[in-house]
Amino acid sequence: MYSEKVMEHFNNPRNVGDMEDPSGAGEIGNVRCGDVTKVFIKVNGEGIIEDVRFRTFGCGAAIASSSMLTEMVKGKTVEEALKVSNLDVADELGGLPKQKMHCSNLAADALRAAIEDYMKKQEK
Amino acid sequence: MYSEKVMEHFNNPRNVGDMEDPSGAGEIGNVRCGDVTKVFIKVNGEGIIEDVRFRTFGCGAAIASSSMLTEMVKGKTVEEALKVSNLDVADELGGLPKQKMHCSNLAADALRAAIEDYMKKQEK
Amino acid sequence: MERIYLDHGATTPLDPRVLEAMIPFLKEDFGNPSSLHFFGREVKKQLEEAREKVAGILGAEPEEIIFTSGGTEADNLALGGVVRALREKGKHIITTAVEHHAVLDTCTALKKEGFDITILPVDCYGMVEPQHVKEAIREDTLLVSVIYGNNEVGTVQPLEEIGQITREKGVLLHTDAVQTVGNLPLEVEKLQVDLLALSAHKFYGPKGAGILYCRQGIEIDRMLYGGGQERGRRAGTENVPGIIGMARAMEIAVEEKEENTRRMEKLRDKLIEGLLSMEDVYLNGHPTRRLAGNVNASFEYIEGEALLLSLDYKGIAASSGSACSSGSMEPSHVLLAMGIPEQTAHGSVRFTLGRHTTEEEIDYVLEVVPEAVQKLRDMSSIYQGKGEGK
Amino acid sequence: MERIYLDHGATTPLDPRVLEAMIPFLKEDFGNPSSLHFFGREVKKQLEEAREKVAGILGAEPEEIIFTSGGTEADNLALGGVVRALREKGKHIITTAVEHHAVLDTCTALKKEGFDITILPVDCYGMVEPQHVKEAIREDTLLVSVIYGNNEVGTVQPLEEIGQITREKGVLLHTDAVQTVGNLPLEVEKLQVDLLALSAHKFYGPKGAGILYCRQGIEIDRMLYGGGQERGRRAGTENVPGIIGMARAMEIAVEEKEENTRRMEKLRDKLIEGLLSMEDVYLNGHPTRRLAGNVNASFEYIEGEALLLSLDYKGIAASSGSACSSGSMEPSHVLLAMGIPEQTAHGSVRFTLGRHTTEEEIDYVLEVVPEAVQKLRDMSSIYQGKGEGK
Ligand SMILES: Cc1ncc(COP(=O)(O)O)c(C=O)c1O
Ligand SMILES: Cc1ncc(COP(=O)(O)O)c(C=O)c1O
Repeated sequence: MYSEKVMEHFNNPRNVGDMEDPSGAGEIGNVRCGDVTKVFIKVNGEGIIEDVRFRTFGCGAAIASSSMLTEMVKGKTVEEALKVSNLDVADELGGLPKQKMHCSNLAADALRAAIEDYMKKQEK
Repeated sequence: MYSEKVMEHFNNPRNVGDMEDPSGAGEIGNVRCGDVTKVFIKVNGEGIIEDVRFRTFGCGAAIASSSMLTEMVKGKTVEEALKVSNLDVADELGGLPKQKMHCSNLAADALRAAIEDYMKKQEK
Repeated sequence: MERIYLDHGATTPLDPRVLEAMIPFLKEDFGNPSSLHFFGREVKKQLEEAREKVAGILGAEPEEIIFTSGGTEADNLALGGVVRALREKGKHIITTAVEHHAVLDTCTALKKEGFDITILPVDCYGMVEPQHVKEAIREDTLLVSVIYGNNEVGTVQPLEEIGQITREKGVLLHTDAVQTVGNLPLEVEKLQVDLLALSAHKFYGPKGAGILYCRQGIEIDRMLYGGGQERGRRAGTENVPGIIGMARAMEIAVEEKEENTRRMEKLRDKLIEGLLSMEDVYLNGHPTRRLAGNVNASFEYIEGEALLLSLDYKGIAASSGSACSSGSMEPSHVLLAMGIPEQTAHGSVRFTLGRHTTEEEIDYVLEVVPEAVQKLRDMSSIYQGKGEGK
Repeated sequence: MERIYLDHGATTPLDPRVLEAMIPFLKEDFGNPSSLHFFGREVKKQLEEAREKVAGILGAEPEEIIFTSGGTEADNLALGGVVRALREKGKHIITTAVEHHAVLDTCTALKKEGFDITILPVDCYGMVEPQHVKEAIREDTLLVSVIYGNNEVGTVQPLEEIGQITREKGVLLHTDAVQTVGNLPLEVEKLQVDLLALSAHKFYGPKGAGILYCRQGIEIDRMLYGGGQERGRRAGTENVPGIIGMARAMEIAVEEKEENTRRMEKLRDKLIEGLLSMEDVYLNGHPTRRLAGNVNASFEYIEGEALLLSLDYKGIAASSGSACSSGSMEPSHVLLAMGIPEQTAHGSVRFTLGRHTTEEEIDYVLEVVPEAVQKLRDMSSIYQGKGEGK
């Protein structure tokens, strides 16, 4: 059902954990649906995502997508990171089963929320 | 499906054939139903069935029942022969499948018709 | 006693190569394809490969293949599933007088649910006239169902012509192709059909597995409710060994089609010729447009089951009418639809040849049948000796 | 990697003794049981012997046994067949919130046909209160359907008490007994049921065969139309090897019931105890009235499928919720019906032990699970470290 890449990310997830003083934090999902993803980013002066962390309550696809996403956006500018879509994540994972596509949405959505949080803080 | 006795009578039917100058003859069934049985009897002065013959167009059960019946009534008086029922024939054959019970009716019915024919002739 | 099996229309022996393909799934590969773990995933993969194999042979997409428990379920699902899903759009079904009971009796049941059924007549060979299909199609016609190769008399219907008509009229076409694998073309595009039913045990596959091809985009109501198997179109844990075996059997049947068909047709024609050389024996079905293994003959003055038993006694297995209804004394509805008188219909016997049928077997049959027929005729109340006629 | 199979609720490996019984029917005994000739008669005899064997185990008559393609078909036929046949007499069906989808989804379909469905609640152990059945029965109630041993949480229902109520009220009682063979009593008189569904592959028999027991005198509409098989109640050429294997599997399961049940219960209780010694882990289902092989636990803060994959990686095959619906992210309807919060329901995993499960395997599981759970919790967005709670 899952590709090898999905299983590899699931079994060895990258960038797991919390972050002290993140530049931005985002959370998407709710426990009743069995899916909650948190993403924290650290953005440097040039707008580049220097570090990113996630924590996920969810199924294999949700965890693997979160892990994959963090790898994809690390080192990118926030503008570039915003362009990474759910489909890009799924593609990079070698595809996801149809009924699991919604799980990969959470990661990108949580990242977007984290970036918005960062931007809001910038405005202040 | 059929008992050994049925198959034995089917493969080696007794008393097959026509009869010259029968004391009585009976025919039951019709070709459209796939079943026609003829029975001929020779009755002696004491009212005993001395000889009996049948010819049957029909399935295995119909042929075996006809054969069995002729054996059962040979040597009986016509009164005794009239008491032989379809069920008696089926029993003597070691039973018949439910959906084949109607086939065994033909033989006894044809015999009854032959006896009626004989009696009618006697009245004249 | 040596036994000769000439009832391949009823069922066929499992090909040893098919059994070999099934064995792993009767042993270590036992997982449930719905399971996410290793045991399930491995089996799921093989199941989907079997689906691709079947789809490939039909010239279809894997998503268009629904695995069922057999031909009966496939026919029932095709008819009931489609017309119930389309019930808002119409209520008329067209079929023929020579269908298998799996189609005819489903139509009878659908009639009780409020659907209208038109049953098309056939000619004396059991052929449907495409023009009749055209004329029968109404505004509210949902589906036409025509058997491909007839199980009793072997007649092959002009499916392509019928398919052209149904396509023009925008009506769906289902075919019961249960008897045709390894003998006739099966590509759905060539046949112009939208649904097609198969049964594994009729082509040297296992009993308990069947196929419904259902063209993409066709709405079909499920008949079995439960798990989400077969993309929600047929619930129940898949008969994995059966399906694997069925795909393998289909593959073999198609690979060896040309050779087997040629061989069987030759033997079939020899048997027909031999039987017709007897007095008062008629061939039922079309003389040339017929299944490679099918010989159906009527023997006047005798009843088919009686001949069957006589042949069985001599080691020859044949059938009278369709296997499923041979317990009853009803004359075959197929023969009657062809206009054959009841008496003659009662005297019909079907020999269906198979891959392994030999010329020696046919020779033996041709030796035994005339004796057996004569013995029964001599016993028959409606036979008056050779040449005397009815 | 050594693999440990703890998903016997999804399917079981075929017992080698069962395969041995099937082999002749996959080779020389290939005839169609409907055929009158030698090949058919031999097979028919064996088929009827299998029926007698099954009937004997259920304390039933052979005529009361309908062979089907599996548990799903048996459940569908029981519900649909009975209420459609009785539609003149009423329109009300009672079932429970913890049925398999084969029952629940059939009820949903029957609702669309105009039947009324009452779904009874269960307590926190998944038990139905017999009193609720009594109160739900109306003048127009036709059928009550209650699962015997639950496939997800293993809870065993008080069938006998329910049966007493339905008998008093003159209403039919169907039970889905698919999970119980080789574990619980099956005598229909003891259980006081009128219909009972089984599936061979759940008791070390082959996939593709099932049983519906249907008490004599009960009217039942067929669901599959075609030949006259199964006394007109289920058309289609019989899956002979499957049925033969199923009867043998049932025989073995019943013979070895005491011993297997005792062994499995011991291992089950060890596994439960070990899992419950972890923090924030709960047992789902009844602590004692449960199937011998069933362990269903909720692991807080993590999602069941993720745990499943982690265990699979370590060679342990388990399932989350029912096998059939484990592809979707819906929390189990059974757990929700028991009042378990959604978050907790999402974190449930089912281990189902089998005949061959060993103590070493359970020890290994108890070694692996805590590690896997901790790893996932450490990753979880809703877990704040040991003892910190939600
Ligand atoms: C033409 C045709 N359709 C359908 C069927 C039913 O197939 P099965 O008995 O395998 O369900 C048969 C077999 O008797 C058949 O010959
Ligand atoms: C309780 C219960 N009922 C019915 C079924 C359906 O059985 P099958 O998948 O063999 O048709 C299952 C199997 O998942 C089950 O566990």
